[in-house]
Amino acid sequence: MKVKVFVTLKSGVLDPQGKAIQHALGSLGFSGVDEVRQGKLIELNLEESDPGKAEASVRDMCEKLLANTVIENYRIELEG
Amino acid sequence: MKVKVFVTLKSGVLDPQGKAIQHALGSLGFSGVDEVRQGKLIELNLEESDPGKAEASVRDMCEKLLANTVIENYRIELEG
Amino acid sequence: MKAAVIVFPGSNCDRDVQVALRQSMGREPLMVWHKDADFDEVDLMVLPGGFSFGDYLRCGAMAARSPVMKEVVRRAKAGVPTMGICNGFQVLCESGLLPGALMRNASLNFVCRDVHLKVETSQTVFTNKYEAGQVIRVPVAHHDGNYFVEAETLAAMRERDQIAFSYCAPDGGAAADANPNGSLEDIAGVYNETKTVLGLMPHPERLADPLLGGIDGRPLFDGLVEALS
Amino acid sequence: MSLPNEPAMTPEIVAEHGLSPEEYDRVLQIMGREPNLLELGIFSVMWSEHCSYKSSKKWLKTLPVDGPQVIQGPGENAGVVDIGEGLAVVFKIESHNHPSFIEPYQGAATGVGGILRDVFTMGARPVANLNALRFGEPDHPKTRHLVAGVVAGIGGYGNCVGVPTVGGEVNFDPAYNGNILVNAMTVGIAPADRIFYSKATGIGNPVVYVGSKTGRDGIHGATMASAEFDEDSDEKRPTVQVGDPFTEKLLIEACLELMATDMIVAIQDMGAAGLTSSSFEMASKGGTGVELDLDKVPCREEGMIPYEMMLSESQERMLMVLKPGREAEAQAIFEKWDLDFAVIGRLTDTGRMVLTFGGKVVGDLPIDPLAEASPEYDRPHEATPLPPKVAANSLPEPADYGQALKQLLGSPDLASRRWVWEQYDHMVMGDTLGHGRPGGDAALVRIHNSNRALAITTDCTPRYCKAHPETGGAQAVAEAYRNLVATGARPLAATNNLNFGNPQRPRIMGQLVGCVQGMGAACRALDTPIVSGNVSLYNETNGQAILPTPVIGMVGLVDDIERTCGIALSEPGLALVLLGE
Ligand SMILES: Nc1ncnc2c1ncn2[C@@H]1O[C@H](COP(=O)(O)OP(=O)(O)O)[C@@H](O)[C@H]1O
Repeated sequence: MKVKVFVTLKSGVLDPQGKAIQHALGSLGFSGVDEVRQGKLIELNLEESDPGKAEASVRDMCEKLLANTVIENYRIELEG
Repeated sequence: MKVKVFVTLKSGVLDPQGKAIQHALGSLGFSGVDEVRQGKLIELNLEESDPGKAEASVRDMCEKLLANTVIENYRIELEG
Repeated sequence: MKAAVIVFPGSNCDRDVQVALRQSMGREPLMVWHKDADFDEVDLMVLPGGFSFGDYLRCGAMAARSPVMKEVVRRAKAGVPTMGICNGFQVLCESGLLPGALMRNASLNFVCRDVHLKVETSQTVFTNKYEAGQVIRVPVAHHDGNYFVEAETLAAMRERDQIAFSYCAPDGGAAADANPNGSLEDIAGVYNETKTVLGLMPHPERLADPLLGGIDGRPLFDGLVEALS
Repeated sequence: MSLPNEPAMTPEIVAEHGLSPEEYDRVLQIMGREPNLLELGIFSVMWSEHCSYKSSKKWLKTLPVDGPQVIQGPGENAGVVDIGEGLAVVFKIESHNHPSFIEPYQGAATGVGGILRDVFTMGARPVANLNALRFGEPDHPKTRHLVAGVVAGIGGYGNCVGVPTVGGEVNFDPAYNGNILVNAMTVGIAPADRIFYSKATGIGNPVVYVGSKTGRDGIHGATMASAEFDEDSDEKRPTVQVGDPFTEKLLIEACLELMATDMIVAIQDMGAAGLTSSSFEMASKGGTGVELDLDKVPCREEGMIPYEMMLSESQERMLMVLKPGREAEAQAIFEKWDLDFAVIGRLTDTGRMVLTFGGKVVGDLPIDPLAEASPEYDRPHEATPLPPKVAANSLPEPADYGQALKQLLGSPDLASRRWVWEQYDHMVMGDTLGHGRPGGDAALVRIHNSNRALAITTDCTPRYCKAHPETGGAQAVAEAYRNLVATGARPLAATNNLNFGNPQRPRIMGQLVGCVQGMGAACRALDTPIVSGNVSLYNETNGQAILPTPVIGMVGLVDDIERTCGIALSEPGLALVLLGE
């Protein structure tokens, strides 16, 4: 089963990369852009085919490694 | 309008980060995980409210800055 | 005094800190490979700089979950003095021994240069050879040294004197270009609540030999030896 | 020997592989039959300018390469020079120009990775990196992006691997608008009596692949590095190689650990043209044949075909010949470092390279005839005449010297390079001397655990080379020499990177010939042999060539680190003395 994990910074946590992108977009002449935030997208393939078990296992991976829950949130998407 | 941009490595391009994550998940005892790839998720807010124009402008941002089209693909998602 | 340097795949300042420890201790520190969780009793544990696991995913994330770190955390919690330099600081934050996180530098660039640091307190095993308020010159070399912690935690940390070093101008004052990475309130290093765990981005081991351009980092190692022997 | 589903050989396919009709005739002669696509691919990379030096070989032979201090001159992965006390310094410079223009971060990063491998392949621990960079005009639309990407890529790789980047140079000129130059140099230190070479010997000995898996990276990079760009190069973007400095760091440690044993017979990194050039060169040097079972090659992707495996330029890979029966011991070392290890073949006495896949022979080529018949050209060359002397008093005197000085200091070629070298970790390993940090004449790197040091610099002034190649070539050597001497070092030997335009144009070929002659003369006069080097030709776009840029990297020895000097005017009241004419 294909799984996508989205890891984003918690609101309130400074995002130097987002800020730099926003600034760079401005210098490139793109106006009316704000609240730029950069996160991660981690895609993986699981042998597990039971959606419940897959989700639980990926949640565990997020807590243990994929996200730093002090500063990041995560969201899991299972695909067919 | 809120926009999400997903930037992923083209298939066939080496992904050292994905490789390392896969290895680390293995050492943490998660089995049956493969094809781990790491990409970027960029969220932004656009003043533009016309979906067609918004998409065109974000596409332009991707080509010019957000993605490195030599090695990366991108996908745009507009939200209500 | 016995010291251990914890070596992860991708650590690359392990030898540098080994040299500095040897110089101050007069004997070899123990070099501990990350797969070897069962190492001798020591008086000091040092997590060196470098790029453990390539700094992939997040700096220090994978090292923090390696077998040896369970043991390091256990001993650190039991009171064994523990110091993380640069990547080691990132590992200590990722493993929960220190509060906060190290984000990408505000410039987004790697930065390698000498900076000036204010020693905030001399009442620790790490800083007893410095004066509180003393300004020292030590190099930084990192891509992710932008310290962040939530306001509430920071207030509590200030309350308990948990800030170890702050970036400052050569005269100890504030200056726009003194902070090399955009870190919150110019924080360069922090302690845990009991001040037995120190994490810092600058590299004191790189300026502990006059030929390398200065010796302001040396008192940190000499002080540790004196306090822990 | 043709494979199923394979297109028949056509002049177009031959041309796509960068071989001229005359060269293809020679292929037919050597093979005694039509080659299949895999074999043609192998010829094409082995005979590419990049691997064969076909235009420059004749002139490179004129350089001085010997001296009592030289342990190994050009021809191996890197040059080796004796520095006494049982140690040797190992160094080389190499270009990654074309890839860096297409993808500046990865191009520059993998350039650093490649030159590091050239040096640790010889048994040396890398102790310093340098670079020589050339970009187009500062306000050309591409320049900013290229500078930022290249500098970040060099830092990204070197910093992670933990080798200090201690020096280099950066120039700007419109002639580089369409062809930037990224030359990277690595210096390493090895025990003088434990240098490793690429000569494969011992019939039956196992051929072993270590490092990362093979993917479809940069297939045909070596041929690309030997072709001019045109308008659609941007479109034809080949798969770019991505570097993995973390794996390289592990590979350095694993190889040095293995080298401390006596298991290795020969070793070579898989650089441009990967498995093809490494296996070919090793067998050719040892006068053996080689049999490779391509089913054993660790692959990153499914369904890879022999053509892709042999031509892939995936990074962080090495090929070794081990002593028989030592495979398991060696494997344990690589497993400790989590690296791939596979026995993929063995040496034979047939003098041929035989490739099998799926149990069938898919390629069979003679080694010596292919290597010996590698083309060598005496291309027509036209000398650049010595320009007329310009009398200093024929130029107007500046109205305001202060203003003139400011203008000079602010010019792109003279402005401070701090922005560049602050992105490089120039202190890791703890041996960069305080006044040998970037910003001075040469870098000073202490030989670990001793009171001696290496002084290292890279230099070239392309506008001199353009005005008069011979003088410019000599000047680059002289400047490097002066930079070393100024720190208190005794120069030992040099490496060089010859960057030029299209050698099929006599004017450009004349620049190459002139620069090499000037370089050679200066090296002879200064007793500083050239022990390694690299050639990068076809640096031109739509007929606009770069300035002739023969970069010199030079290494010297300091006997007492207490007796070195930097450039800082460290206190008031010191006297300033002008030496020389
Ligand atoms: N690309 C680079 N990488 C590292 N150091 C550099 C680079 N470019 C310049 N430097 C350093 O900046 C200093 C000044 O460079 P440059 O102006 O080229 O000096 P010089 O003409 O004396 O060689 C030198 O110490 C050089 O090593």
